[in-house]
Amino acid sequence: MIQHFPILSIMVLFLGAFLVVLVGRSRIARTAVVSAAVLTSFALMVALIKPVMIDGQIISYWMGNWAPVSGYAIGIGIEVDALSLFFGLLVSLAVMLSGFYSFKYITQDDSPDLFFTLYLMLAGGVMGIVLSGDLFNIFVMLEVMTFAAVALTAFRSWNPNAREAAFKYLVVGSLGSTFVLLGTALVYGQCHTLNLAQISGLLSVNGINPTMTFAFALLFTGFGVKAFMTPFHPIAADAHAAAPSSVSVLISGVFTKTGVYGIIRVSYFLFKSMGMSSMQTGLVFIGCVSMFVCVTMALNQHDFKRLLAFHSISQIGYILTSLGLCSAIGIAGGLYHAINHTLFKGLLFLTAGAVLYATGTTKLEKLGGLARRMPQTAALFMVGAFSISGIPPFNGFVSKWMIYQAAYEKAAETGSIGYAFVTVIAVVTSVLTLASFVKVGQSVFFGELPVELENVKETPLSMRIPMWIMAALCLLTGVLPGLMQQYIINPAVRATLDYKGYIDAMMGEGYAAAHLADTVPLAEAKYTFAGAWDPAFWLVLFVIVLLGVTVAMMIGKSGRGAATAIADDKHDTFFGGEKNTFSQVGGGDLFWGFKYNFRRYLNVMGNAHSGVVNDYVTWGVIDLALIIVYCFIFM
Amino acid sequence: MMLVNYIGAVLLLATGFYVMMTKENIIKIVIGMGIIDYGLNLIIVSIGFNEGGTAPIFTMSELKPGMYFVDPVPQALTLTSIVIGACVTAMALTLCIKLYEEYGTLNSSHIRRLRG
Amino acid sequence: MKNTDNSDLIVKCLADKFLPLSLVLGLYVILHGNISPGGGFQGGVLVSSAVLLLYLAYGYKGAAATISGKILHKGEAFGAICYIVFAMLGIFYGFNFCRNVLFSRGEIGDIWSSGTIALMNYAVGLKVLTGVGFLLMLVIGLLAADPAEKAPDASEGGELK
Amino acid sequence: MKRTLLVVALLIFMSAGIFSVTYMYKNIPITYDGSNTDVYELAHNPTDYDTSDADGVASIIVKENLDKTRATNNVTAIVFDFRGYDTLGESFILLTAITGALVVLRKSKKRGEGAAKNEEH
Repeated sequence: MIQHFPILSIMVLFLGAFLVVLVGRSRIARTAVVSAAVLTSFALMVALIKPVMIDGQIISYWMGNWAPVSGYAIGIGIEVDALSLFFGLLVSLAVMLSGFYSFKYITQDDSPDLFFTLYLMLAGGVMGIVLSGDLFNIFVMLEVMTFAAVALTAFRSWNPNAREAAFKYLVVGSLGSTFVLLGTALVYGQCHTLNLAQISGLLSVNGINPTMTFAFALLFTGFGVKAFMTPFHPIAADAHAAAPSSVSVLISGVFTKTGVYGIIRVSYFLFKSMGMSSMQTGLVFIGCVSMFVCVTMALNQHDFKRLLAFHSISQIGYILTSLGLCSAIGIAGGLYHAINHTLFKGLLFLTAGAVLYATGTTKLEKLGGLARRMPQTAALFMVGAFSISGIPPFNGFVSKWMIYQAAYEKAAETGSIGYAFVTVIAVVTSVLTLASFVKVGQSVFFGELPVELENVKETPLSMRIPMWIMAALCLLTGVLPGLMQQYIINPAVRATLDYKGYIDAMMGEGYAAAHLADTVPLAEAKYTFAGAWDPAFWLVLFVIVLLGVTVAMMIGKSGRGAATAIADDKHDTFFGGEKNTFSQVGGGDLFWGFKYNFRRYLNVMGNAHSGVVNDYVTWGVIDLALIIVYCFIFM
Repeated sequence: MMLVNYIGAVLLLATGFYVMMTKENIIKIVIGMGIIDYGLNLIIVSIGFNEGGTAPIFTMSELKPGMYFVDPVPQALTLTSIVIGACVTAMALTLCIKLYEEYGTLNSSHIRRLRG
Repeated sequence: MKNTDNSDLIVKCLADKFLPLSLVLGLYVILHGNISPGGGFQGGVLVSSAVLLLYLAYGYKGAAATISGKILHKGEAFGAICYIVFAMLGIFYGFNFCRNVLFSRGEIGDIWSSGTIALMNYAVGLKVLTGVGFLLMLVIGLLAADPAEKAPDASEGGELK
Repeated sequence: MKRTLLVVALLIFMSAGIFSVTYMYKNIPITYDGSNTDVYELAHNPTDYDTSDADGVASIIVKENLDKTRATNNVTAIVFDFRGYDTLGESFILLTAITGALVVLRKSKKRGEGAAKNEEH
């Protein structure tokens, strides 16, 4: 019975999508269908934790019972190992929470039935990718996902930018699909099969020839487009800003994860290129560039959601960097950061959606002082901002610490100054992230309340509940890293590093031993932590600081301080709604000095993000050419 | 024989990339995406081609001893890929219609509200 | 584009003659998809070309009077559900998803020789003929629309007030 | 500058691509060597046909097709049976694209409440 769970958790989403079309306008029926679909999908994924994560079972499932004959996989296989299940859990969790959020959120738009059809199609496509065991099937599901994401980007007919963003997204996204399909075709030409496990076995027997190097570069770049790695990030920013917020959650938390998943599968599993130090350097370089470029771009933004979008890619840069380090702690840190990224980024996008829902704008200049009007949203935003900036005891701290440690250990191990520099870049990026969230907080939730926003109300309860759940998960994954590592992260790390079980489960016992005889594991799946980082201490410290702030606040209010300082607007800061009389610089312009000193760099980057779709395609093809050259030289 | 097809497919792909990179008319960009699709379909079918093979259909009356088929798998993949290409074109053209309505131009260098 | 409504007698007559032919040809290709070249996709596209013929002869109004876009959209979802259900028959029969059950009836070359392959073929045929037909309806609606009232058909499937 | 980079990138893509496909043509055996699979024999005796020296999925699919699915058209058998799941995905793509076209082409509408629209950048 259990082997049917993965396919059912994919199909239930698609069935839900079609049933939404059939039930049409009935709101209750639609809500019931969507809730049933996302809940069933999540429940089926959770039910797989016990056998796959804890017992180490690998579920292989052949469509139509077409098991391999004479050592060739003739059918399409679905295979769920710990890595696939890790991403599957992530996807279904984000889809479920964001789906519940959208029931109320989408009432501001027309045709919600079309919205939920596309929403479930997007979710089903992503689930199809992460659970699939067939290269061409991954391409097909990638296209389902891309189309649904493009259509959802264009969904807001009242947003004048939506069609433009969708068109750019479609053009650049189809560029990525082209790369993936061309790579798939070349791999088929070499291996005469499309099954991932068998390709992995045959490629290590045949070795890497020029055709396969080319195919690797294509597949890597193609999945990189889906992960929005650096030259492809402008479309992500456009799409996030134009799409409804609950879709932004999916695009940032789920869509990009398929790219990360694809990169892991291609470079760790199919081509096993991660063993080479040159490829590690390449991936780390791409990650660092993504991380740094996007965080500096984010500092310069004036739109809440666009800023969040750039941060999203910046965090993807963290994930790619730590995956490129190719040590056990690096992979663990990357996967941990992937789950945290989905949680805190989802939370931040949902708060942005709440602000948009309540006020109708996401322009930083037009917002302000919302903390008094929307206290819960402000608190949730603080949680998300603390998490993404890596402030203990929230989850970003744990994974970022692991990434720093991995980079530092790599530097110590290889003795190269470059990896030490990577650690520095990671820390600097984290600081800049915090800086730009200070700016967002100052200009959206604190500061002076504009007159137009006097009547703003807190968002409805049905929108707040998913946000609170995400915030609670942010705290829980930060406080209980041991539990997470034991049950979720470590099995996935083991599955990434030791894939022989995957191949055997797919192709029959002994296939891996026959084909991968002399392949050594890339690294041992064991790691220890450095430093005093027990999260319980941090939680206690956090609570103490929180208490201290509260006490100071109460003392200040009790009037004892009134003798020395007259209570006026000047002392009213940081709780929202205060006047701007005493601050010379508005929240949106908080880092004017930084911007001025880096104006050359920011100008260059601003010109590069020209908004012309030809330019984005050009950057993409140049990036592909660079990766091809790099692979041909070093692989 | 097949080498010509392979190289032709690569050239088609490069042509498509060139069109997408340089042409400012968004309809031409969509045409470039179409050219890329044709290149992809050509290379997939060519990978499956087999000198002297016949269509992979078991028509009993026409089969002769010693006959063999071309590879049917890439043909099936091509069918899927053609439909996907048609869907890309349909979607992109609908977006072009809307963009023309909203911006009054098809020039991609004027469709750039989102930048920086 | 505007004067397609009062179109030529010759076009009308030819469309009247060719419409049944294209329908029959398309349905033949769908129904024989599992034993001859072609299949659900190709046949579905052939059938949906009927929409274009109707449009050529009678204009958008004639086509919209004959064919309801809403029903086409729902028919497409219905076809997709049928496909999934036929694929799930495998699970009900104790095998895996997408398993071809009910095969091994009849000789090779008969219509019923290939079990659920044929059923899936028909489901895809239904899905494609409705889907592509709906897409064509959308596009010809766009062509026929006056600048004053744009795309009247777009409200057919959506929930517009 | 951009022009030069563009041309260089295209040249790199073309040369790497042509080099790769030439290598594939010369050194990698073609997918499905027909001489190994005599379909006439296979068509008359499907159950006993030997596939132990298969050189790709295709030869096994051709044999298994006649043996198990009994569809005469191999491509249809692959599309609907061996790789039926892909066809399922393909029809999903069609539905997604059509729904997407409907979403894009529908009449634009003002936002429900909160008059401010998303302004120009």
